[in-house]
Amino acid sequence: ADKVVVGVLRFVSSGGLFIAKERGYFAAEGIDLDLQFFEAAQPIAVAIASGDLQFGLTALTAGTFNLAAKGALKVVASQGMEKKGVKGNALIASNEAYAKGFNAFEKLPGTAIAITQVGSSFHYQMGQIAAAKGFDLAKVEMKPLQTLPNMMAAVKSNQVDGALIAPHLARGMIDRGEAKLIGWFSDLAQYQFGALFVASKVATGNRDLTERFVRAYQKGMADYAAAFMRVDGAGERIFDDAAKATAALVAKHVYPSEAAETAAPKVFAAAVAVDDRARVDLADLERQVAWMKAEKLVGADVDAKSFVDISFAK
Amino acid sequence: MDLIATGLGHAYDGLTVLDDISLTVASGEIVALLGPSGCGKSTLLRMLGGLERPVTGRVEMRGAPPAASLNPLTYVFQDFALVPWRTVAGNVALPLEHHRLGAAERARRVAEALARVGLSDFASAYPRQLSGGMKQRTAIARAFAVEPAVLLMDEPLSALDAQTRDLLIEDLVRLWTETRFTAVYVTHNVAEAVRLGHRVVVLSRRPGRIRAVVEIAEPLDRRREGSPALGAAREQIWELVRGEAAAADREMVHG
Amino acid sequence: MDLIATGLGHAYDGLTVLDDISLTVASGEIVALLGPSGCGKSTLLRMLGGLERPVTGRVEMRGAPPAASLNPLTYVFQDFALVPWRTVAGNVALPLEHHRLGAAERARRVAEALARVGLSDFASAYPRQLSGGMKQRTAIARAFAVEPAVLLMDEPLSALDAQTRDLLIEDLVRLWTETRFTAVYVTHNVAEAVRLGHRVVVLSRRPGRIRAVVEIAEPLDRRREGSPALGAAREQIWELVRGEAAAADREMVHG
Amino acid sequence: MAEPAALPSDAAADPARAPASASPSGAPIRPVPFRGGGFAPRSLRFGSPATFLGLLGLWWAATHFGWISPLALPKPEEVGRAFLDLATSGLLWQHLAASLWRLGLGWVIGAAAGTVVGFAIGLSSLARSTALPMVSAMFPVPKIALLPLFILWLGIGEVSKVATIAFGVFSPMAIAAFGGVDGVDRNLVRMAQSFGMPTRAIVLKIVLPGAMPALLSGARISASIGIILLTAAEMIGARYGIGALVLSAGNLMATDQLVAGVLVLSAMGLTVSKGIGAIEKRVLRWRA
Amino acid sequence: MAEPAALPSDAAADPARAPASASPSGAPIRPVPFRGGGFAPRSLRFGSPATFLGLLGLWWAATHFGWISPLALPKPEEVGRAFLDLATSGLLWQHLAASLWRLGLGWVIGAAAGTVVGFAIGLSSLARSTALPMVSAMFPVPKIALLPLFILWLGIGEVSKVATIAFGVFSPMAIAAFGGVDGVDRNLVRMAQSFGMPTRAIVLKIVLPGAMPALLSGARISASIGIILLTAAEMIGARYGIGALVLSAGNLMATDQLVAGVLVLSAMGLTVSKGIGAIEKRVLRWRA
Ligand SMILES: Nc1ncnc2c1ncn2[C@@H]1O[C@H](COP(=O)(O)OP(=O)(O)OP(=O)(O)O)[C@@H](O)[C@H]1O
Ligand SMILES: Nc1ncnc2c1ncn2[C@@H]1O[C@H](COP(=O)(O)OP(=O)(O)OP(=O)(O)O)[C@@H](O)[C@H]1O
Ligand SMILES: [Mg+2]
Ligand SMILES: [Mg+2]
Repeated sequence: ADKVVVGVLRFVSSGGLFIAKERGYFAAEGIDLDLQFFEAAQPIAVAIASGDLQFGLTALTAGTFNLAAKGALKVVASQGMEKKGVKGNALIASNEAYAKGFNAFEKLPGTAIAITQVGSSFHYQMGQIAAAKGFDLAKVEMKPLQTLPNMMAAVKSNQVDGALIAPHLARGMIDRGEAKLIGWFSDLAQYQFGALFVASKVATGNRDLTERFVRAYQKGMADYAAAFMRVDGAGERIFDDAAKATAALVAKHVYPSEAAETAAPKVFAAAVAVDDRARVDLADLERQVAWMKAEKLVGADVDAKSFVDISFAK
Repeated sequence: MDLIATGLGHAYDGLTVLDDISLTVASGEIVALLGPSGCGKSTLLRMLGGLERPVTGRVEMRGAPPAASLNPLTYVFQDFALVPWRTVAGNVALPLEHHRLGAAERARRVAEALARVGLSDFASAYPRQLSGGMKQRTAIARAFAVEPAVLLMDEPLSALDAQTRDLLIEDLVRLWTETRFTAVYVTHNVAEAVRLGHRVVVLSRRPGRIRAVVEIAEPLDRRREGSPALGAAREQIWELVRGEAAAADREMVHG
Repeated sequence: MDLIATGLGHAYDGLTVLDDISLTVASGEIVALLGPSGCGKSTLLRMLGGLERPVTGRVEMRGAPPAASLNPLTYVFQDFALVPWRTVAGNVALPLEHHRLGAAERARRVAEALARVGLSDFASAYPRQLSGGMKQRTAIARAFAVEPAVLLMDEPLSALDAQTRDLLIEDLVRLWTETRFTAVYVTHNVAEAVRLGHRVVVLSRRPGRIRAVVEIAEPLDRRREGSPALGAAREQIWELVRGEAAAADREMVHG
Repeated sequence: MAEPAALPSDAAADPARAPASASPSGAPIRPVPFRGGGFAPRSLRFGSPATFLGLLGLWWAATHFGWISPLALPKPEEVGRAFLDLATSGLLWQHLAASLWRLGLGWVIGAAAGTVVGFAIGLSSLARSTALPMVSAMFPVPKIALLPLFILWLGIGEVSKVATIAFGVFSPMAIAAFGGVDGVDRNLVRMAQSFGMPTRAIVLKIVLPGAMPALLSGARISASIGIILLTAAEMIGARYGIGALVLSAGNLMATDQLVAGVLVLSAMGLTVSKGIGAIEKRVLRWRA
Repeated sequence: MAEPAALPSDAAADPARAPASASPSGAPIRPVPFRGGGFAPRSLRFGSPATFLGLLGLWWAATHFGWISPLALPKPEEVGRAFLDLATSGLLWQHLAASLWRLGLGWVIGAAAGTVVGFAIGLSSLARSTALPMVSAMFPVPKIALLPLFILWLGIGEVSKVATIAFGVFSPMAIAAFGGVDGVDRNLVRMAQSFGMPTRAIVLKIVLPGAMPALLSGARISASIGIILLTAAEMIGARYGIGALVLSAGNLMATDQLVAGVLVLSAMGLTVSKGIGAIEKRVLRWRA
């Protein structure tokens, strides 16, 4: 079997990969998969560029675009996405700001909003919100706080007016009364925020391996979609035993020190939308690159077409 | 003002250094303290000046110090103890600064003290620019600036070379003739003790005890190299210290 | 082996320190170099020993050094220059270690040198545990261990107190009587020069020039405190150095 | 010799003796006041355990009486429990082993390189003119900022982690070694030269031991810096390591684990410092 | 007095003079070999600019001839362009102003606190027994690890940034001050006491100036550490600041900006070091 190292974060959005590994889809393709966990998205892309990893599953950020544009890595499949009807990232307001009238997307100008990092997917999403609501993004003060817990802490203690944050965290805070919901990003726009990257050397030099890898990954993503994306009449997702079993597989990697009973519901709650065949939306990526170019977050010579290869995931 | 020590003794961590020293320094008198290295001369001087608490015995002053005296018991240290970041004048001014003197009075005292030791031209020199003799003269000027009642001098000349030392001894004799200061003069140089002391107190090897007190009647300003009285005293003292010195020199310093 | 200096001169950054020094040190002779502080005595000694390159003139050796000599020109430093992290024996062994000697021969030399200065019992003491006299004796033992042809001694006793110094002078006289070593002995102590020198070379104040050479015929081991020949030489030299010393002492060190 | 020689004027034992010019014996007598002492602080025997116990008490009180919100600081017993969990699950030892290995290797490499470069700076004009400005320029460069470059150059494996530590240790060690060499008594060097000792022997037998105190104090500082950098180094793809533990605890806002990890790091620092103290005592036995 | 006195044996000027026991005058004459010198390196005049130019050349060659992949290290001219872009857009000055302000304030607070605590440790047994172990325990604590706690305690505003720097500067400064006070010549203190100087005056006039060299070298080191911590401090919610610039350049993988920012930090370090050197020259004029 081919030994393959893949870099990944302990996020539910990487669930497709975990399911594929647990259900032996990779083994079936003759791949001996070694998961290498990271604390942040960025180093995964860097590690692919440096040759430590052959594959990586991580967010699309200005940093990864810049790296990809230098020819070191290629995007061959998609990961999570924001999709109408599935609750993804949420804009929340701190209680204090909410009380002062920050209660809608339109009130964003003049506020200070926590994001993780400059050029991150949160940053891009703020740009999309600005575009959808027709205000100038420069009127929002972006506070890069590096990590999601930092963002939560800042909102809780009213040090920022609000934050764009992952759905399960947003729900928890709202339930505990630590923040107020402004709205879901997926109500405004749709986009792919993560992808499967592969080192250029592997994609071109070992096309066969890449194809087998993507095939296995696609199977996992299909299982993911089947387990977590089914909705009932009211538009609420269905959490049945099958979903629970799949969630338990994902939970093994996302919450390694927790029991399946408590972790599985958390996984289900945090599940984001995916494309069930992990296809890449090239037009979407081109839009992302264009916006980042305009914000001077990526170089003028970056072109999505040069690093996206849609021939693997069809 | 007289300085009176009674039954003084001292020990460091159980090591007895001095034992039962009783001594009176009369006003206007120079007492030379002579003894081998490590016999406790410095310790004794520190106790006399209140810098060290005696383990046994006591040190007292009899009579009032002169009114002008800012610091009745004043040291002159072996290593000069000049503050390297102050000029000569700054060093002399240092012990005056915490007294309520007018700036003019302070300047006057500094200038006078420097003039007395012939360093007026070097008032703004830093210690590192001075020769050893000049450094020691600065230290002496500093001591005189506070108008001491008793000068406590701990081997004040031992860091200097022989010629310079000779010159400074003459300076000290001249100063004593002018001002009749009182002093305890620690040394382990027999010639120096005999040249400067009205009385020479000879201490034994550690633990230091008074082995003998030699009185030298000849007036300070009339003492000469070859004089027979001095020669006799020197011989007598030399005999007393010689054996002790040889033994002390062969001792290993533990610790 | 003789040491011959011809027309030596030296300057530091344009400051002339020594001027036209010509001097021959014959085998078995002790030449005392006397002069006020800063006149260039140490500089001259360094040039004699090849530690400083003369600006003018040259230094040469005539005749072969004894075969057993590991280091023909050997220093004894004023500050002892003992390596503090080595014991007494280790310090004496230091200059032997880079020569091809057997371990036994090295140990023999160390033991012999220590015995010669009476420090055999202190072989494993560290320098900090020694008195000043013992430190200097260690340094002398180290110098003798390499069987020097010429000893270059830079004020070897000036860091010691008077009594200890006296004891070491006697040691040196005894050693010379036994081994007849050759030496240049720098000092600014007239008594020392007169006690130890076959000839005393008196240097002037900076820039150092030879002012006079005084030859003392009396054999070293017969010289006594009161002897008239010594007294005359001392008086004569004292006259020569006195004025210079006073002037040198009043000089400020610039830099 | 032990008895005082009977000399004509041996009257010092009589405190009442009053020479001609002395003050009248009826004058008032005052003791000489004590004005010395002080300026020689000592470490009290139980000072440091007492301090730590006191701090612990304060911490306990602050968290139990609500002076500090439980969000801002976990209770001591929570931290203790987190620590015990780590210790009993064996995770602590895995973390510790991984960190100690990285720290040890990185420190040895960085300290060795720093010492060599520091010696070169201290001994050669060429090195002083070239390496010294480089070392000074490198010192203030933040190692976390270079992490992306380190990953590109050295990958995400142990190499980049060890390199981060080595790089951070290098500058302070080089500066300490250079200062130590500069401080070696040049008289000793001249002495060695006067005995015709070859340069190699002078460097090994005079300069190296002479610079040893400075090297040891450099080791002390650079070990602290190495421990600080452990966290930075373990930001990248480290599964085990105290730094990784602390980081992930921070990410999860598990303040009990976070504080436990920080205390472990601090204890590591104190241990290393004690260890160097012991080495100092042995190696610098010749001092005081 | 300038002429040599005519004395009977004034024959030293005659090198051929040969006393009885001397070697035969026909014996071979050899010059005394020179064996001194060395061990006194100096900074060559153009050493440091030459080094930096040499490094620049190497960098240029490495990136232009493909010895290093463009991914791993940008070309010098790219870095230059990034720097110029920053400078001409005025962003550089905004970043620099923000950082200098934080650094200055944090350093002053940390250094002042460290100096005071260091003096206390150096002067009082109580402080030595309590504060010294605390300072030693605090030194190796990684400040980045504490960032989450700092946010909770002090928020994401300027306070937590300044505190991070101050906290990091505190320990090395305290240790330097303590060492400086410990190193003050106790003889000078005894001298001051012997003149009856009050303790306050002794601390101000003897201990403080005596510890000044150590304080200045502590300032040098702690300024470097402060600059290193700038990046850690600006990880959180900083829009401007060289550290924030470097971090976001790292996030964007804009290696040209990253290297430009790192060079700015390094230049800051060199500038501060030069500045302290100038202060040293003035304040320590009394030395050598
Ligand atoms: N602070 C101290 N702590 C412990 N022992 C001390 C202290 N000061 C001096 N001693 C010891 O006490 C003894 C006497 O010391 P002291 O300095 O009084 O002698 P001294 O006669 O002045 O010697 P010297 O001629 O060398 O100056 C010595 O053995 C010394 O080692
Ligand atoms: N390395 C040096 N660089 C510059 N000047 C020096 C150096 N060494 C000595 N000097 C100067 O040269 C002069 C002579 O110095 P030297 O040490 O030879 O005198 P000395 O006669 O040995 O004095 P002392 O009796 O004080 O030892 C002095 O003015 C001294 O300041
Ligand atoms: Mg003494
Ligand atoms: Mg000299």
